[in-house]
This record gives sequence, C-alpha cells and structure tokens, in this order.
Amino acid sequence: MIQIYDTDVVFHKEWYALKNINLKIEKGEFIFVTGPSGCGKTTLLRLMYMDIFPTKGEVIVAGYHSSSIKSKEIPFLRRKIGVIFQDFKLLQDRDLFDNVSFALQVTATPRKQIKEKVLKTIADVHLSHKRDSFPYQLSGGEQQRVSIARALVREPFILLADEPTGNVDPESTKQILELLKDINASGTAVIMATHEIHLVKKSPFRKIVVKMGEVIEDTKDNLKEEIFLDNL
Amino acid sequence: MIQIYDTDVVFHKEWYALKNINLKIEKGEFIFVTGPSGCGKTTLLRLMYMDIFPTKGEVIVAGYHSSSIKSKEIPFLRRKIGVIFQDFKLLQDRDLFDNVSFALQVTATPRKQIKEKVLKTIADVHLSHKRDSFPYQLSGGEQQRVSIARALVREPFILLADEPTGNVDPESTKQILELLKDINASGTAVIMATHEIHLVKKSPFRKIVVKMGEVIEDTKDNLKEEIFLDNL
Amino acid sequence: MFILREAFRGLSKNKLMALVTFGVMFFSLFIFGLFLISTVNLFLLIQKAEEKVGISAFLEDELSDNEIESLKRDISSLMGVQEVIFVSKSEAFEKFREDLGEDSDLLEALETNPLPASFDIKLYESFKDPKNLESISRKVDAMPGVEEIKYGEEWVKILDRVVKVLVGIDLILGVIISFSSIFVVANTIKLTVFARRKQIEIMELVGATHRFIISPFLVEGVIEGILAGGFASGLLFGIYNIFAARLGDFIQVTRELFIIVVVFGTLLGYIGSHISVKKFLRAPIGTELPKGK
Amino acid sequence: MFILREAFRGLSKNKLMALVTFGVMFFSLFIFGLFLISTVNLFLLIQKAEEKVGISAFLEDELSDNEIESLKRDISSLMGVQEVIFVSKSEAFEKFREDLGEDSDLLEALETNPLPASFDIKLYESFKDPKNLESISRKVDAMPGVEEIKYGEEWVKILDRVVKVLVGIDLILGVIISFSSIFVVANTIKLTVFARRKQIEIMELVGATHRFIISPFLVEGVIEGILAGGFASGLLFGIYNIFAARLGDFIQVTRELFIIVVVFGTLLGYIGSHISVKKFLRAPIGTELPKGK
Ligand SMILES: Nc1ncnc2c1ncn2[C@@H]1O[C@H](COP(=O)(O)OP(=O)(O)OP(=O)(O)O)[C@@H](O)[C@H]1O
Ligand SMILES: Nc1ncnc2c1ncn2[C@@H]1O[C@H](COP(=O)(O)OP(=O)(O)OP(=O)(O)O)[C@@H](O)[C@H]1O
Ligand SMILES: [Mg+2]
Ligand SMILES: [Mg+2]
Repeated sequence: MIQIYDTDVVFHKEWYALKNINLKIEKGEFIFVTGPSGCGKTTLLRLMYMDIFPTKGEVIVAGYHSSSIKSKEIPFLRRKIGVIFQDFKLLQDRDLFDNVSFALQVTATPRKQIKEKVLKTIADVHLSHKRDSFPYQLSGGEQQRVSIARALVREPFILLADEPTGNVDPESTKQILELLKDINASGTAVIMATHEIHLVKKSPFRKIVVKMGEVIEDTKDNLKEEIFLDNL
Repeated sequence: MIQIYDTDVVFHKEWYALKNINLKIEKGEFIFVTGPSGCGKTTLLRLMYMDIFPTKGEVIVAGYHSSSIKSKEIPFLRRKIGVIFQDFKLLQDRDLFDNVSFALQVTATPRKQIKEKVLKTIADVHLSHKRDSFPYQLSGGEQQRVSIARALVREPFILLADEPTGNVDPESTKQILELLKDINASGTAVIMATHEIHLVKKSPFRKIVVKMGEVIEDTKDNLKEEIFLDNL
Repeated sequence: MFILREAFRGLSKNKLMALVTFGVMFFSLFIFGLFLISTVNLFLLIQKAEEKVGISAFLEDELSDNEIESLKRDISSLMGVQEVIFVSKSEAFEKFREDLGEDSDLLEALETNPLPASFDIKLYESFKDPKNLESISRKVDAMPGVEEIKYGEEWVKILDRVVKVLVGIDLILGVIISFSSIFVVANTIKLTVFARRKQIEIMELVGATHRFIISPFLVEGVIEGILAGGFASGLLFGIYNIFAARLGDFIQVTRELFIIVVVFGTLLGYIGSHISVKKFLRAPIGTELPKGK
Repeated sequence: MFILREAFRGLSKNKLMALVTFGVMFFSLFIFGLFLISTVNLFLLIQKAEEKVGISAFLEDELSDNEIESLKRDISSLMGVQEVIFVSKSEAFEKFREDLGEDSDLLEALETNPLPASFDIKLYESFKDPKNLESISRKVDAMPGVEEIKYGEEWVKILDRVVKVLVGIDLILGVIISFSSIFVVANTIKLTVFARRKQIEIMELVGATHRFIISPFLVEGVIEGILAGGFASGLLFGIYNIFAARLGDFIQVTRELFIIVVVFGTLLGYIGSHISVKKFLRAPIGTELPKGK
C-alpha cells in the first residue's frame, strides 16, 4: 500500500525535516505516528499524499511512485486517500454540508448519492445540527470534525489523520478514535499522527515514533513515557 | 478586573451560544475554563477581549464597559490583554520574529527594547532556532508557541489562553503550563480555556465548567470525569 | 519611521497587488490625460473657429466720411459689439484678389470695382450664438446707409451645432471617464485590501489602532498614485513630443496638464486607500455580531 | 451542470471581486470601443479628404475635338490614373460662378470667358501621395496641348503630413490601449484569483483535477467579459444615439464595432482567467518543495 525507501526531506539546505525514513504500510493496518512537536509527523503524512516530494529516496503510494508520478495523476492518487488536516483546511466560503460534499463532487458522484452519504457522515461526527454553518461560525472542535467528515465521506483506501483530536474534548476524542477504528475494520489503512502519548502508549496497534526527523521506534509494544523527554 | 453580568450571546435567533453568564474574575487569578467541544469557551473569551458584544447583559474588563466603550478605545483595552488564539492568528507575511514583535510595535515601544524582549520570549517557548521562519514553514505546535510568545511578550495584565496546548505534545504542554503559572505569579490574571480535562481535574486552581452555553460548575475542588459525558 | 517601513514592506511583499493597482491607475490616468488634452484642444479649436465669426455690414456707395463715422459710432454702441473695423472699396477688392489666388487673373478683365465698402463687426464671445448674431444683424441692417448684412448664417448655425455636440460628447465622456477611473481604482485597491483582510483583522485583535493600520495603506496608495500619474503623464508627453514638430500648433499641451494628472493620481491613491481600508476594519461597536463575512 | 453552478456561486459569493473585474473590463472595453470608433472615423475622414485629391490639366484654347480625345486617351493610359473627366470652358465658368456664390454678381461685369477647358484626372488611392502626384503631373504637363497643371501641391503635402501624424498617434494609442487593457484586466483577474488561492490549494489537496478547478473560473471570466463588453458597447451606442441626429454623417458607427467590443471582452475574460488560475495551481512536479509563497 505505502512504501517509503531511504527518504530524506530537506526544507532548508543542511537541515533535515525527515532523515533516512524506511517504512512499509500494508493494506488495512492501523498505525499511530507520534513524537514531540516539530519532529516531522505532518511532513511524513504530506509525503504520503504527495503534497511534497522527497529530497532523496522514493515514496510509493497505491502504485504511484513519487519519482515518476505525473501532475495529472496526483488528483487521482488523492482521491484514494482521505486526509484529515491538522489545520482543517476548510473552504471558507462554503457551509459545512458543501465542505463535506465537495470531496464527492470532485469525483463526479451522482447528486442523490452525495446527499445521502454526506448526511450520514455528518451525523457520525455529531454535527447534523450545524449543517448550514460556515467555518467561521464553528468552534475549533467543530471545524476539526468537519475535516474528519470530509475525509471519511469518500470511504478511502487510506486515511491519513493529522492530529484529528487536537481540538476536541476527551469524550469526543474517544468517539473519533472509535470512528477511525470502525473504518479501519472495514479495510481502510489508517495512519494517525498524534502527540497525545497517553492515547497511544498502551494501544495494541503499531506505533511509529519520530524524533528530530528520524524514526526511533516502530513497534506494537507499549511505549515508555520518556520517549518525549528532551534527553533521549 | 473582569466582571460579567447576566450575559447572553445569541448568534442565530433563539439559539444561545452563551446563556445567563455571571462571572467575577479578580486580579492575579488563575482560572481554567473547560467544557466539551462547542460549549462556548472561545465565545466567553471573545467577550473578554471585546471581539463580540453581549446580546444581553454587560461585560466589564479593566474598567471598560461593553455597553459604553468607544471604537477608539478598543485597541487600548486589547493592549492590556494578551490573547493566545485557538487558531493562532499569525500574520502570514511576517516571519516568527516580526509576528511576535508586532505586538510591541503597535504600542510604540522603542526598537531596542523590542528586540530584547522578543528574543527572550522566543527563547522561553523554545523557538530561537526558527526566528526567521514564516508561519507556513512551522509545524502546528510551533505556530501555537508563536501565538503564545506574542501574547506573553507584552507582559499583559490579563492573559486569555484559548486551548494553548491543543497542538503540542505532553512535554511541551507541561512547559507551557509552567510558563503560564510563572506569568500568573508575577501578578497577571490567566484565563485558560482547555478541553484536556485530565490537565484540569485535580489542579488547585479555580475551574469554570461550561456546557451548552451555561456555567454548570465554578469551583476550586476536583472535577468529576462525568462532567463531559452527554447525559449530565 | 515605522509607517513608511510598513508601507514599503507592503509594496514589496505584495508585488502582484502593487503592480495591479499601479497598472489600473496608470491606465486610468493615461486615458484621463488623453481626455484632458483632447478637451483643451477641442476648446482651443472652437475658440479659433469662433474668432472668425463676425458680421459684415456692406454700405451704400455714396456715404460721406462723416456719415461713416457716425454709423461706426452707432454700431459700436450696440450691446455685444467689441470692435468695428472699416473696410474701404479698394481694400475689399484687394482682399478679394488675394482670396482668389491663382484665379485672380480673371479680375483683370473687370473695368470697375463692383465691391462695396463695409464694416467688419467683431462681437464678444458670449454674443457669438445664432440668436444674438441675428438680433444684432437686424439692428445694424435697419441703420440708414447700410445696404446689406452678412454673417454666414448657415455656417454659424453649423458651427453652433457642432460645438454643442462636441462639448456634449466631451462632457459625457469626461463624466464617464472620471467616474469610471475613480470607481475602478477604488475597487481595485479594495480588492488588494480584501486579500489582506485577515491580516487587518489580526492587527486589530492585537491592539493596533485604526490609524496605525490605515496609515501604511495610505502611504502605499499615495506612492502608487504618484508613480502612476508620473508615468502616465510621462508617456503622454513622450507621445506628444514624437509628433510635436510635425503637429505645429495644431495640438497644444501644457505643463499644467501633467501636473493635473499627477495630482489626480495622488488623490485617487489616497482616497481609494482610505475608503477601502476603512471597509475592512471591524464593524463599529453597537452593530450586531461581527465577522459575518 | 456542476461547473456552471460553481461559476455562479463564485460570482455571487465574491460580489466585490466580480464587480471589480466587471468594472475594470467595462472601463477598458469602453475606452477600446471609443478608440475603435475614433479610428474608423479617422480613416473615413482621411478617405473623404483624399477623394478630393486629383490633378487638373488646363488645356490650350485652340484644341480640336480629336486632339482632346487623343490627349484624354494618353492621360488615361498613365499608371495610376483611374478616370479622366473633360471640363469644357463653359462648364468651368458655370462652376466658378457657383463657387463664388453670393459674390457671383461681379462676374456679370465680365465680357468674355477667361477660363480654359481642362481635364479632371482622378487617381487610384495608392497614387495619392505627393511623389506620385508630382511624377504624374510632370508627365501630363509634357504632353502637347496641355497648358498648365494644378494639383494643390501645398494642400496635398499638408494632408499627407496630417494623415501620417494622425495615423501614427492612432497606432501608438491603439497599441497602448490594447496592451494596457489586456495587462490590467489579466492582472485584476489574477488578483481576484489570488484572493481565493487558499481555496484553490484546498481543492487540489482534496483531489480536484486542474480542469475541474479552472473551469468555473473560465466561465466566470467569460460571463464577466460578455457582460462588460455588452454594457460598454451599449453605453457607446447610447451616447452615439443621443447625438446621432445632430451629427449627420459626421461620425459613423457600425454594428460590427459593437460585436468586436463584445468579442474582445469575451476573449479578455477567457484568456485572463486562464492565465491567472494556472498561476495559482500548485508548482508542477519536480520543482523543489512547494508552498513557498
Ligand atoms: N515548508 C517548510 N519550510 C521549512 N521548514 C518547514 C516547513 N514545513 C515544516 N517545516 C519544519 O519541519 C519540522 C517538522 O514539521 P512538521 O510539521 O512535520 O512537525 P510535526 O511533527 O507535525 O509537529 P506538530 O506536532 O507541532 O504538528 C518543523 O521543525 C518545521 O518547522
Ligand atoms: N460566529 C458564529 N456564528 C454562529 N455560531 C457560532 C459562531 N461562533 C461560534 N458559534 C457557535 O457557538 C458555539 C460555541 O462556540 P465556541 O467557539 O465558543 O466553542 P468552544 O467551547 O470554544 O469549542 P471548542 O472546544 O471546540 O473550541 C458553537 O456551537 C459554535 O458553532
Ligand atoms: Mg503537525
Ligand atoms: Mg474554542
């Protein structure tokens, strides 16, 4: 499904945002990517939806190679992927319903089907009562849930979730995790970046710990708390 | 310092974002505002820096009354308040240093003094190495810390922090809390909205719990976990 | 100074916007300048044409010098008459010969001078319309000793009609061009401010006064206005100079014209920025709940 | 259809931008139309003036009909000559009398007709410049039986100079106006797209193809272009109509002109949008790391 070989990402010369990454993610896996602020979680996910390209190495997602993909193919890659962005990236001039349905409109889904699917997904994230609200009329947590709904509505093969619970309360966090686990159970690979280590620590899923741009841990075992401390 | 009397906020007719709020906040207090996603925390803080005005009732901050404040006076009120915004609100066309120093430039602080203060504050939030980066070059957590630095650099009388730890890891969360406590110790009133109930639950500070726009708890005692559950 | 620094960083950070504003202003001012030049020359032309408008009063042949003198005095005292010039029989013949030019040979076949003496009557500007011409002519015609009156009725009527039409078109175009310029420039600036509305909002939230936020925009607008005005009048002057030698005094352009263009540009920049930025400052207190954009 | 729906929501959601784009286009097209009308009429005027250019060949008095006939044939065979018309002595006298108009009384004093017979020689358009006129005149003058040649040398030279200057100015203005229009409109559209660049970026991230993103912008641009072109030519037509009655055939405006304005507007909208939106699509693959704006 996703393979990353010997990949570096360098934003400024000599400064590695990601260094020597090697990863293989299979169909239907559930993976946590964790690590301290600024370690490179978002950058890793951006590689996967080909928002950026590796400075060195190769990223292969759903059969598309980062070294040979054409401009025209990128939209089709992205349609196979659902992304929950850390900064939501909502269309400011569309209301909640339109924001979610937009993800289906780009794939030319029939109208009726769009409406049905969108309404269901909005209900899943408990936002039915806000369907006519514009992003600026929503609270931080509500916006985050819109972003989640937009990623889920397309029932993607791969779901990239960048801190999907950063702006919601513990109760909502639990619900969102359930949602992600559900969709994973239906066969979607879920890769979730999070800094909430207590969420991850004792989970039975695969956990990738990034620090200073390098993968320092890739395991299904429990993580130790010290992993975030400065002096590792 | 801050008084709120019988205040309602109604965005859409008949739908209360805040209802019948009565609060009194003294000089130098440290207060958590907590509650589930969309309960009205941000709205409550926006009342305090007079970004919105109450539909009913009266808000008094640092001697300015919401019913009688003049357009011209608002900037001066805001200079007494430091705000950490939930969505950061960084100036996209200025680098980190300029973003933080902007808060001082508007008050016509001498240049030398600005540089000194800004550099110190940036160091406090561990971002010295990123001082030339623009917001789009920063990770979510880093942007949040810039927003924190901008609020702190002016050494305000009142600090409003809207989920200042939503995008950072547990270690950074601790550091930021320490920072807020330090500034509180020097006499600044700190009002921090957060949904991380485990951060708040056992803290010795005053805690205000908002739910569906109403204050349902205002106490220094420990909070019960159930407070976030749907069926309170 | 901080505001100047901010203005220059605004211009350099937002080159696209600065360029567009400059371009729109330049275009508007160029057209405005063209219009001014055309108008000035149109009026010069009209003035020249109207200078030629006058009344000729042909006299009976047997008038004495005294009678002519008193007739001249009578005509001069009419309202609207600026000057009365006597043209003798021989002067008239000489002039006719000149007018004929190459064909003048055939005058040699003439044995007597059949042309009458006359008065050329010049009128004040405001009396050069068909109505006044007619009424004055009638009065002169009624005087004893005056044989016939000519003032080119048809020609005066045509001139009057053409002038009215041209001035009308000029006025309408002037109104359209001026208003369009102001509208387009103000809205373009508004657009550039619109693109920065988030930044303005953030500045307000951080405690910047309205003056602090507006000033850099005003300075930007004025700089762009001056530059656009300067370039527009520069280009106009350049084009004029290329052809000046060949145009003779057919078209005239004065320095004031260029100054007007630059001043208009500066005003456009200032006023445009002022209005635009104000629009994007937060709703003043008392109005409902803000941010609804 | 989705794209149409999107275009209309784009227009209605971003009224300010739509208005500014419309305004700038309208202004440009109005000026462009004015320029077209002026140019067309300028050329009509030149044509009319040049129609009057011709050569008069005055003949010796004692030529026989045969000689005249053969002379006419000789002249007709010269390169550049379109038509040769014979004017007899009496026709010349009649015409002179008409030309004098009111002054014609004095011709009655004449006893003989001093005017010679002549040929009016009309030339093809392209031979109506001073050089060709001179060379043809010289050839005609050399023919036996031709007494004198006249073709208004000075007048032709002045006309030639004025035409060159006017066409030169017209060309320069045309280039400036066309390029400015295109530049200003394209950049204004770019500005409106710039204000929505975040939205475009998000659309790309959600998997919209470039065509899907561009199409609504193109439709918007074309709609605005057509409307602006329509309004501009409508206004021009309106102004023309107000004065049409009084202008006679002094200024002419054809329907094609308005169609050109609308077509130009449509093109402006289409091309402007196309270029602009492309600019804000993500950097194509292979270029470094994106987003650095
Ligand atoms: N476009 C860019 N240009 C330069 N540096 C960048 C850019 N994007 C990210 N970085 C840097 O790369 C590092 C990793 O960023 P990234 O966003 O991946 O962090 P993260 O793990 O998602 O952090 P967080 O938990 O705070 O969101 C950060 O130090 C950031 O400053
Ligand atoms: N401008 C607005 N117009 C309409 N409704 C609004 C507006 N701003 C906020 N709301 C609504 O008011 C409620 C409270 O919003 P608020 O942002 O205060 O929540 P919050 O407690 O900060 O939530 P979160 O923890 O998710 O940030 C939400 O349901 C939101 O949708
Ligand atoms: Mg991140
Ligand atoms: Mg909030």
